[in-house]
Amino acid sequence: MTELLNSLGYNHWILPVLLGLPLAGAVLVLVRGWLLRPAGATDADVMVQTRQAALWVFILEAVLSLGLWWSVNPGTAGWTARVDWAWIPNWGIRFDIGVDGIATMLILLTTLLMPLAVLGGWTSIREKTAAYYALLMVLTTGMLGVFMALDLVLFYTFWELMLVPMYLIIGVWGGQRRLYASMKFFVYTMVGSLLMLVAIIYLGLLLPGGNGQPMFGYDYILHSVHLNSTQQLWLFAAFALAFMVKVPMWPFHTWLPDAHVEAPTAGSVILAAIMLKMGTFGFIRYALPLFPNAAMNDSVRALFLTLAVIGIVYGALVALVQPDFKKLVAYSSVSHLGFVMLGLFALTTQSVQGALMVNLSHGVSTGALFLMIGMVYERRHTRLIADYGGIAAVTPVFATLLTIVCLSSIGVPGTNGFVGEFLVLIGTYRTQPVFAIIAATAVIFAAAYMLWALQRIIYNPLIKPENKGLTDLNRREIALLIPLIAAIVWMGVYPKPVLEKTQAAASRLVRHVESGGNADSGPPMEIR
Amino acid sequence: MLAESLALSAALFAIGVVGVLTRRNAIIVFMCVELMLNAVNLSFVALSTLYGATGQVFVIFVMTVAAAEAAVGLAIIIAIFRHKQTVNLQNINLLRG
Amino acid sequence: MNNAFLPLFYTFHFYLFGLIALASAVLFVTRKSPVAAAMWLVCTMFALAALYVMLDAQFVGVMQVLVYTGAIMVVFLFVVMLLNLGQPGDISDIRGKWGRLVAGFIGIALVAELMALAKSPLDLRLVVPPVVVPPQTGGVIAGIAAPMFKEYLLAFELTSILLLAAIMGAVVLAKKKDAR
Amino acid sequence: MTFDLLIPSQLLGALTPDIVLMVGAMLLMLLVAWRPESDDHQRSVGRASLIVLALTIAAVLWFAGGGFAAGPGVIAVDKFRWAADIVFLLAAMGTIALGMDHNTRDGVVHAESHVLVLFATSGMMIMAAARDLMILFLGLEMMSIAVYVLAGMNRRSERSAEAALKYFLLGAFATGFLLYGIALVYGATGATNLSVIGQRIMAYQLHHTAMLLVGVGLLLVGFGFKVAAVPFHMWSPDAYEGAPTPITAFMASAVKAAAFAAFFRVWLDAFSAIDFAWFAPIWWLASITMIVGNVVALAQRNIKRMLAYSSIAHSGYLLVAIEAGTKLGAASFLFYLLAYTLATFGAFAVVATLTRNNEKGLDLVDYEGLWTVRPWLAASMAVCMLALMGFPIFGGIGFFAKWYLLQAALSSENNLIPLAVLLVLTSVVSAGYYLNVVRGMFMKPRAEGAPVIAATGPMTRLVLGITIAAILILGVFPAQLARWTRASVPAPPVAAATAAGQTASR
Repeated sequence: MTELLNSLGYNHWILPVLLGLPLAGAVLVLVRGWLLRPAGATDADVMVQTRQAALWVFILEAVLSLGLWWSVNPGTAGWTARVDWAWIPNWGIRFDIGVDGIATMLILLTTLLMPLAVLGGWTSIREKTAAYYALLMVLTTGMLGVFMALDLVLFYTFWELMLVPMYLIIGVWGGQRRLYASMKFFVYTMVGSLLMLVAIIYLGLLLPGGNGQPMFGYDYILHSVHLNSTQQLWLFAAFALAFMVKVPMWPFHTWLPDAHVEAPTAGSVILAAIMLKMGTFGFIRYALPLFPNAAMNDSVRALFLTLAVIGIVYGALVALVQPDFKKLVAYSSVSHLGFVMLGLFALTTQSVQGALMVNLSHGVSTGALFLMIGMVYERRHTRLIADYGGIAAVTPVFATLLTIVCLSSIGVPGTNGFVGEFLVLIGTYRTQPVFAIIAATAVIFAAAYMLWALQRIIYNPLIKPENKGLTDLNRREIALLIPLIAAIVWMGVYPKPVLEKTQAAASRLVRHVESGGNADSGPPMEIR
Repeated sequence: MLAESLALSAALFAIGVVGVLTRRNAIIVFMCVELMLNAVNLSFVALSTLYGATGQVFVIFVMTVAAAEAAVGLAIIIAIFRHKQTVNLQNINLLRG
Repeated sequence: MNNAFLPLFYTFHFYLFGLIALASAVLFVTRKSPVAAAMWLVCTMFALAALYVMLDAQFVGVMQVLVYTGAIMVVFLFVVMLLNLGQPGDISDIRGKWGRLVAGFIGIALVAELMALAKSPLDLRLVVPPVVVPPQTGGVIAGIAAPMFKEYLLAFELTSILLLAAIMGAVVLAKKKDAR
Repeated sequence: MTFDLLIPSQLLGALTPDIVLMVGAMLLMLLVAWRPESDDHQRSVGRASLIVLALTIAAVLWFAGGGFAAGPGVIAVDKFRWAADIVFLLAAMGTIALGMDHNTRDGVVHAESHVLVLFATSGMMIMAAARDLMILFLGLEMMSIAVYVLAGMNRRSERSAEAALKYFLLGAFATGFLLYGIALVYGATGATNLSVIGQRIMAYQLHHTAMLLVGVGLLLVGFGFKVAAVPFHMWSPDAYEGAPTPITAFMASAVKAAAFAAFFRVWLDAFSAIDFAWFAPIWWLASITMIVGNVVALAQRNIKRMLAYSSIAHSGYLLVAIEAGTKLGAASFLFYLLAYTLATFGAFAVVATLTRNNEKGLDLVDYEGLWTVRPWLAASMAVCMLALMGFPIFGGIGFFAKWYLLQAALSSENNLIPLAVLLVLTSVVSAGYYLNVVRGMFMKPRAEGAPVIAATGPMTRLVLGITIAAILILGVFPAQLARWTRASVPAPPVAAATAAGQTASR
């Protein structure tokens, strides 16, 4: 496989193509559905055409991206598929993209989830469809760009690029309180990221390159900029704020339940499964390695570990009392992402790998949960747990699949959720036993809220007459859930390949941070 | 006499400023602006005893500008009078602020 | 200032006209009636013209009388008459207490700041060397004409464009309302 | 080549683009009077004005391309001037194009407005060129007087007349301060030429002369009024609201740009030696302007007033560039000026399309659900809002403008980090009102009694299309523009040291 890809020059074109394809798709959809709309075409015609076009674009994207799996060499930690073009030479900004094992996994998660997200909103989006699918595609470019960028300004550009499509998706196609939720989402994210912008510029100016111009290349800043501890603390704070909002860590999480609940199905799926990963990815790629002294500072570390544990427990407890199933899942995300942060700041190879694993499995299982909520919501137009009950009798397939997904979200052994959380707890216990123990108790809460919800939705006796007429999942819905179920089982039973691919990058991160940024373990610096 | 002239000019300028800030009649406000310009002219003339006739040239330019402003300003005042039958700024409050 | 013969006479008149200018300026801003205010402003301008003459700027003094009092203020009075604004209106045209307080404060601050300058030109003479005025051959006006048509030729030409634009603007604005 | 500005013919040569515009404006004055008022006539004068402006742009580009410089004298011949000229001329072209449609739609037939825009623009070009406070003053007045009239151009509208009156009175008041400042600076240094002032401050150690400092203070107040910095901003919301919308666009873009260009040159050329005196005042001016502009904009319900306060806030951002005071500051200043001009212009172009007779269609409520009826206008407005907010990609060039500004602020020797952070935080506040428009347009339904929107005029479409395309394209490929602005910093006169001392003072 590797030879085949090499013979195609896969690594040389794949990343720009992955970024460009959705953009081209967006233009196509807009032109077809809006600009050059054939005379006499009704909204319904446009809907059918655009959603098919969008689906094909995303499937093509997913197929193309699969090759990345083989392009990551398990042994080495450097950038693969690197493309480095000049963008704004005067300002030292380059269009520099590349991936390592960590980014590859997240990119694959994104590209594979996007077709499913489109299928999830297949019939529920009926208005302004052209714009909707165009925005989804632009959003995809933004998300992939964040994972690929190796230039800080480019990273920032993609980071903000995601914001507008998501804002509009929530605000235009969202639920009742969509205006409030979208605004909150936007402002929270923006407050964090603008301070990061100041920090990025400051970093770039610290050690200007050859002719007095700033440099924003990631490798360059990682290896050539030496910061004293005060600078590190301030810059770390600016970066960390942006990422903490996105993760979201307690107490910056309040935008998340609103945004998740109000967003349409595809929006919730993308938000939970992919966009939340940007925050943790930001810590892994930027905040930790760039400012190792600040990150290793005892009080900073204690602060983050505490916040992570608070997030884990708080998210689980609040989820326990939610009457709205979507909100319950949203709060469970706060809890799960707490595990990721715990693993990252515990900073052992095991815990970091666990964190990466939780990242991925949370993407899969929460994505599946939101898709399934969307499916019943379309039938019953309610998300309140109390409105359901006993629907296993009328919708056996749905009930079975929901059970599997819930179990994976709880982290039952044999599902993907277990592997990650277990690794995090084991890894954390070695350096931070107290935090590990507190976090472990939260796993029990997780079982409690999920199982209780599950019971109230599908297993209690079927008494509500409205629920008797529920139809089971149709073929499209089953088809779109099967890959997710497969991933849940595969990652739970045989996680080795995934762990292998990320191991080198994870251990490099740990060595780099522990040595205060001096270990010569980073990716090879390119001399240009 | 230079110092005295500059002091007088400063005083006249300040009177003009206070006038602009306290009066509400558009024409009188405008006349206060003219007083400010006159004060500046006095400074220029006084300074011309120090630096030569260039200061006086400036005065000529300022006068030209004042004349042009007067033409336009009074035309504007006439235009607003047509609408409102008054030139009192108190009554001219369609626009807030 | 070749006033060696009559320093006292000169000084007396300088202060006299200065006081007239100041007093009529104060009277000008305090008058209610626009006509009275305009007349006091004219008085200030005349006093200034006299001061210009005493400061060896005879040409500017003449222009002051011709342009300011003779043209600009006449136009002001013309507009006042045209709009029949001779009488003070029903509504007070002086701002309220707060407005006056703020204005007074700004005014005092300005005066204090600007008065502080009055001292400085005395030191200034020592700092920036005064320009030695070459003996004039063409009378008073030649001294002004030289910079105006050499160094400030561009400024002079610009004033013509400025006046052109102003005339056009004034005509456009003062025309009758457009018919609907 | 190098122009010797003391020779009239060479001075004329150095002013070629300005003369093209002035002569064109005068010829068009004749053309206006040639035929009775009618809509056709108005449009043909407009087209002729566009041609004159295009010729001027050609001349400016030709000069900018050649390696021209100038000796000491009253005007500068440098890239800064040409870059600023391009901004003014583009804004003027947009204004006239918008004005043609606006006049047609509201039935205002006079063609004079186009010519007055030309006169105002030539005043701006003089301001950008001026290296002498007196020339600067005359350029400023040429611009101001024409714009006073333009603000009151709609003779049927009471608001228009009021806007003209307020703008005029405050403008004349500001002129008084500016002029007194010039007089005092002249008194302290014996010169009005910017580079000579700078040299004399150094040569005679005038740093702490009271007269100079007070003069600089008064100049600062005067410029503060002209660029609408808080607390000298109170005229601008009223003037912006009342003026005919194309003129508002002109005021918010070109007029402000011109005032800033002159401000920048004066401060950099003449007063860089006494930065200790103005550093703190401008620091405060910038921060108060950013805070007040952005916070008050949040409370506005009228779109023109909102944009007016937003433009006040942007004055605050531009003051940061002046505060940086470096070559990088100049480059970022020009870059920002262009970005801001494009975005503001685009926004006002949309507003002009939706306005009826300067009165209807100005509330934010009237923009709700715009997407459902006029998707292109809504999308254009959204781009402009995001650009003003400084958002990457969707806001196009707006992001890089802010980015460059921050870069200049952070790399300045003076400690501007707090100012940069404040800039960023106030930008977050600005999201509140910019996004409010976007939210209204895209996420709310069209109200029942919302005004019916007339067809967008052909010229407006063209202007909007070009503006939005420029914002977006430059937002992805800003490299060339960055290079140009970097090269376009104010340059000192050639061989200034030898001759300037004697010539410029008299």
